[in-house]
Amino acid sequence: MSFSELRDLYQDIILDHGRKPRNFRRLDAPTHRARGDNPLCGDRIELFLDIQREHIVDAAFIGRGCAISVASGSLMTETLPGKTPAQARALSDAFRAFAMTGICPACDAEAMERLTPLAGVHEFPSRVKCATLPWVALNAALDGQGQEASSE
Amino acid sequence: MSFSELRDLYQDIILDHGRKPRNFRRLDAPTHRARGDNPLCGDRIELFLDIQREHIVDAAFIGRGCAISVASGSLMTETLPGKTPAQARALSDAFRAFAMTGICPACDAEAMERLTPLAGVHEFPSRVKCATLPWVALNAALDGQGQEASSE
Amino acid sequence: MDGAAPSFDIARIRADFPILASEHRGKQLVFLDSGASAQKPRQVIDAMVDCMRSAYANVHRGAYHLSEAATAAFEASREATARFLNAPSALDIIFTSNSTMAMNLVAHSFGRGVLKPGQAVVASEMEHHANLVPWQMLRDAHGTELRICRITDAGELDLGHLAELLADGRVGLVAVTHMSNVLGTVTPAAQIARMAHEAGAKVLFDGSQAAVHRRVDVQALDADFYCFTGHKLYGPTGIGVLYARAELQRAMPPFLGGGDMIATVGLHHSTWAEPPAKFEAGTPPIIEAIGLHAAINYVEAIGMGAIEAHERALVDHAMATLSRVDGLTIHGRAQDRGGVFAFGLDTAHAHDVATLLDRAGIAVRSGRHCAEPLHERLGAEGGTCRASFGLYTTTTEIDYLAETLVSARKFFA
Amino acid sequence: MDGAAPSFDIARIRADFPILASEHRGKQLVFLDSGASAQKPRQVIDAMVDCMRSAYANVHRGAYHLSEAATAAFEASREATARFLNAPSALDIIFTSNSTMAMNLVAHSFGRGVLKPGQAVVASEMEHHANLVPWQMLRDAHGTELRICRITDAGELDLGHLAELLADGRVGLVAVTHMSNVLGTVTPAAQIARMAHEAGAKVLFDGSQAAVHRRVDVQALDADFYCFTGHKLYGPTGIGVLYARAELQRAMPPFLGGGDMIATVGLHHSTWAEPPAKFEAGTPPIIEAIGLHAAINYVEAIGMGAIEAHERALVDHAMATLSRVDGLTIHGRAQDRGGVFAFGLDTAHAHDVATLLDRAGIAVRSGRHCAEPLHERLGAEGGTCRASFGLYTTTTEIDYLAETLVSARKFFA
Ligand SMILES: Cc1ncc(COP(=O)(O)O)c(C=O)c1O
Ligand SMILES: Cc1ncc(COP(=O)(O)O)c(C=O)c1O
Repeated sequence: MSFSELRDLYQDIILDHGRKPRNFRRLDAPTHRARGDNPLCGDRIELFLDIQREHIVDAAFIGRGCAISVASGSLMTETLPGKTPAQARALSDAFRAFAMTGICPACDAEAMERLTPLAGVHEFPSRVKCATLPWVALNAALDGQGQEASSE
Repeated sequence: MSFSELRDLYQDIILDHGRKPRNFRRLDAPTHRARGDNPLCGDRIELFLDIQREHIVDAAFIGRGCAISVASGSLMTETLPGKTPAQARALSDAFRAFAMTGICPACDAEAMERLTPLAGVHEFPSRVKCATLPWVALNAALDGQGQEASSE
Repeated sequence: MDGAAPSFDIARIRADFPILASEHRGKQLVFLDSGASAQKPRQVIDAMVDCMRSAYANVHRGAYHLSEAATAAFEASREATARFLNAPSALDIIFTSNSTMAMNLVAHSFGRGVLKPGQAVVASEMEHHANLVPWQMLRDAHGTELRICRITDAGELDLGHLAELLADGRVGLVAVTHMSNVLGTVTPAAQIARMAHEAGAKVLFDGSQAAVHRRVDVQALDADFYCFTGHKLYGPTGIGVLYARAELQRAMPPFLGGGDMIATVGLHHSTWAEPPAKFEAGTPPIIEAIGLHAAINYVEAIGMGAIEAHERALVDHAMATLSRVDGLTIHGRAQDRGGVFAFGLDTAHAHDVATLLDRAGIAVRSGRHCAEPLHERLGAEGGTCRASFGLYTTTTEIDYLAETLVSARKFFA
Repeated sequence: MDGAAPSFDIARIRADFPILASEHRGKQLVFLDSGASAQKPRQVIDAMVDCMRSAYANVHRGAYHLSEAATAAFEASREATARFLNAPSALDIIFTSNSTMAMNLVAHSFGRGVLKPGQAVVASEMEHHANLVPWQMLRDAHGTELRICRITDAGELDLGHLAELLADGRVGLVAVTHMSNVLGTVTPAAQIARMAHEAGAKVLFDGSQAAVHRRVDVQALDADFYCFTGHKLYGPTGIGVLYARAELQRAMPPFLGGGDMIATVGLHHSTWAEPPAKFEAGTPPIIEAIGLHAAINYVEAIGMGAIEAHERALVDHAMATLSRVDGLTIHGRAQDRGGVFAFGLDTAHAHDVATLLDRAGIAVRSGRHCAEPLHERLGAEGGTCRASFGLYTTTTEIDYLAETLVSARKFFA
C-alpha cells in the first residue's frame, strides 16, 4: 500500500515538521501565552510569544498532537517573528479560511509560501481542526486572556 | 351513512343503557366507594356499593363518559346485587378478559347474559378501557382503599 | 412571503404521501389528525432510507469519510432549520428528541440555572401539558412561582391579564403557545414578546403547531426560545428543535451529561463544550435530522406562504361547513386561527363520535388532547373531538366530515 | 443458549446491509466503527419505511384504526425489548432517546429523587462519559458523593477496590459498564450486582456495548437498571432503552414533564401516570421503536449465541493478527473481552493513522472515544485508534487492517 493519494495531505515537509517541529520549546519569559485544546482527539498545545515594541520577536510551542497540528504549529512559529500583533491576527484569520478552502487570496506572499504545504488539509474536514489548533491558540494569546482555547 | 358495521359495538341495548343508565345515582350510606378515571379521555365515574352480611345489596354510580363506559357501569350495577365480594371480584376479572377477547369461558351464565352486549368492544382496542372503567372502580371499591382508580 | 395558491397543486401533493392512498376499514383514509402527528411524504422517507443505505455513520467524532459526510449532512440539517426559523445562526439551534424535551431543557437549564427562586413563570390556560407540567415541576423543585394567564371566551390570550401578571416585574419567563392545539388560536407572539421584554422577562413560544402552519421568523418575533417537533412537520419522530438565543445558551448550564457536550472530562470534574453542543449529550438523532431536513425542504419547496393560504381557505371552509351541522359546538373563535377544530356533538360523547367517524374512514382524535385544564375552562371536561388539517387536506374531506357528523348525530340521538 | 456457528452465514448476513456493498474513496468499505454506531440491515430500513408508508399515526391517544394499530406496534416493540433482556415484564422497559438519556434519567429520577445527599455513587475509571458526567452533575446538584473504582493494568474492574468502596455502606448506586467501549472488557456483572446488593446499593449497567455482543439476562444478572441504545444494535438513532426494576420505577419521581406521563393535570397540580408511562413524556420515538423491534428480531433470528461465537472467533483472530504488527500497542487484555480494539502505533498519532486507514477504505475511530479519564489512565492522553466489530465483520477485514497498519507505520516512520 503506497498511500500516494495521501501525499497531498502528508507532503514531505509536513511529515518532516511533524517529526521534528521547529521552535518546539518553552520561552523563559513570554509576554503572551495560551493553551489550545482539541478535546475530542486530545491534541493540546501551549504557545509562547515574546512581543517587544509591537513586534513578535520570538514564538515557540510545546504540546502533543498529530502530524498535522504539530507541523502547523511549527510552520506558524516560523512565520510569526517580525510581524505585528495585527498582522499576526490577520494571518491567522486568513489561514483558517485557507485550511477550510485550500485557497487564501488574502495571505501575503511570504507567509503563503511557508504555509502552502498545509493546503491539502481542506479535503479532510475532520483534520481541519488539527491544522487550525495552533492558530486558535495564537488568537487567544494575542487576546491576552491567557486562557484555554478550543478548536472544537 | 348507516354505520351498520357498528351495530356490533353499539347494540340497541348499549345505546339504551348509555342514554338512560340504570342505578345512576349516589348511595346515601355506601359501605364501599371508589372513583375510576380515564385521564386521557376524561371519563370519570364514582361507584357506590352497599355490602351487608357479605353480600352486595345495592350498587350505583354517577359520572360522565361515553356510551360504552356508561352502559358498562349500568349493566355492571345491575349484575352485582346478590353477589359476594369474592364473586364480584371474580366477575370483574372475567369481564376484563371478556372485554379484551370477546369470549368469557369463566363467566357464569346469568352474568354472561347481561354482559354479552359488550362483547363487540374487543374489536375496538382503544375502547376496551371505556368498558372496563367501572370494573376497575369496582375492584378499587372492594379493595376498600377508597382511592382513585385509573384504567390507563 | 412566498406567493400563494398557484404553486399549490393538491393532487400532486397528495401523491407524495403514500399513506393517503390507502384504505382503512374498507374506506378511503381521511386523515384529520395531523395536529397529533402528520403523515410523511416520500421525500422524507427516501432521505432517511438513503442515509441508512449508503451514508450512515455516527457524527462528530470520526476521521473517516463516511463519518465526515454524515457530520456534514447532520450539520446541514441544523443550517436548514436555522434558515427555516430565520435564526441568526445555526449555533442557535439545539436538536432535542421532541418539543416536550425542548421545553424540559429550558425548564432545567434556564429554569434552574438562570431563574432565581421567587421569580415567576407565566403560562396560559390553553397550554399543552408539555408547556405546563415542566413549570409545575420547576416550581416544586426550585421555588419559582407559576402564574397562569387567562384566555377570553373566544379562546384568545387575555393580554390585559398578561399585563397584570407582568406588572410586578418578578416574571422571569413567559412560556406560551404560538398556536393552540385545541382551539387553533394563533397568539400575537411579537406583541407578547414585547410585553415580556418590557417587563424584564424572557419569552418562550411553543411552536409545535404554529411552525407547521405559518412562516416563523424568530427574529421578527423577538423570541428568546422557540420550539417545534419534527413529526408534526411531516418529518420523523425522535427529533425536536429548540431555538435559543445565543447569549442565553451561554448563560445556561447544561442539562444532560454525556458524550459530545463536554470540553474536558476528568474523573471528578468536567468542563462543557460551546453551545449548542453543550446541550446535545450523546449520539443525536442522526437519521431523524436527515429526515427533518428533507421535511423542511419539502415545505419550503411548496412555500410556507402557499401552505398558509391553503390552510386559511380550509379554515374558512370548515368554519362555514361545520357551523351548519346541527348540535355541533366548535370550541374557539379566535380572529387568527389555524386548521385545528375541537368540537362536541350534543347527542354523543366525543369517544363515540370518533369511533363512528373511524368507521367512515375518518381519523380524528377524541379526548382532551393533552390540554386538560383548557377542557375544564371550556366546560368540556369529558373531552372533545378534534379534526386537524395538514397541507394535504382537502375541502372535500371537510365536507365528508360534516356529512358524517350529521349521520353520527342521528345514530346516537 | 442458542447454538453457534452453523446458522451464521456471513455472506448472507453481509448481503442484508446495503452500505457494506458500497465503495468509499474508491475502495471497498471496511467498516470497523460499529462500536460507535452500527450499520442497518434492510430488515430495519424496510420496517421503518413500511411504518411511514402505510401504518403511521401518533400512539396512545387515538380512537381510530391507524392509531390503534400504531399503538399496538409500538407496544409490541416494548414487549420484544423486554424479551430481549429477559425482563420480567414489558412494564419494566422505558423508551428513551439513547443510552445517555437513560443514564441521565436514572441520575435525575433515582439520583435526586431516591438517593439522599451524602450517599455515594460508584462509577469506574473505564466509563464512557455518559456514565460519568451525569454522576458528577448529580454530585454538584444534590450532594451525593462520587467514588471511582479503579481498573487493573489488564483493564479489568478491580473488584478488591470495589469492595473497599462499598465497605462503609454509604453507597446507594453502583453504575458501571457491562462492556468497555475502549478496552472491550466485559465486566462480571452478576458478581458486581451481588457485591452491590450485599452492601445495600442498587446497580446500573451501561449495556450500550454489551447488549450488542452478548445475550443479556437482566434477571440472571440481578440488575436494577440496565440500558442500551438502538443505533449500536443495528437499529435507528433516536431510541434508547432503560430497563428499571418495577419497584424502583414506582419509587422514582418523574424526570420530564408533558403529555402521556400524567394521570391528571390541573393548572397548578398534576398527578403521574403509572410506570413506565410516567417516564415517557411527549410523543415517543414511534418510527424508531418499529425499527428497534426489527433490529431485535434480526439479531434474535441469527441468535445472540451465534453472534457471540462469531465475535469470539473475531477477537481471537484479531488478537493474534494485530499482535504481529510491530510497534502496535493494544490497550486492554481482559480475560473476558468483546470485539473492540483500541491501539496505538509507535511512529504515528492516532489521527494520522485513522486518516491513512480511511484512504485504504477502512473506517476506524481515533480520539478518546468519550472516555477521557480512561485514556489518561492508559497513558494515552493523545488518543487511540479503535477498531470495533459488528456481526458483519470478517477475519479478512481484520487481516486487511493489520496489513494496512504495517504500511501506515512505514509511511510515518
Ligand atoms: C459504553 C457506552 N456507553 C454509552 C454510550 C452512549 O450511547 P449514546 O450515544 O447512544 O447515548 C456509548 C456509545 O457512544 C458507549 O459505548
Ligand atoms: C401545542 C403543542 N405543544 C407541545 C406538543 C408536544 O409535542 P411532542 O409530543 O412532539 O413533544 C404538542 C403535540 O403533541 C402540541 O400540539
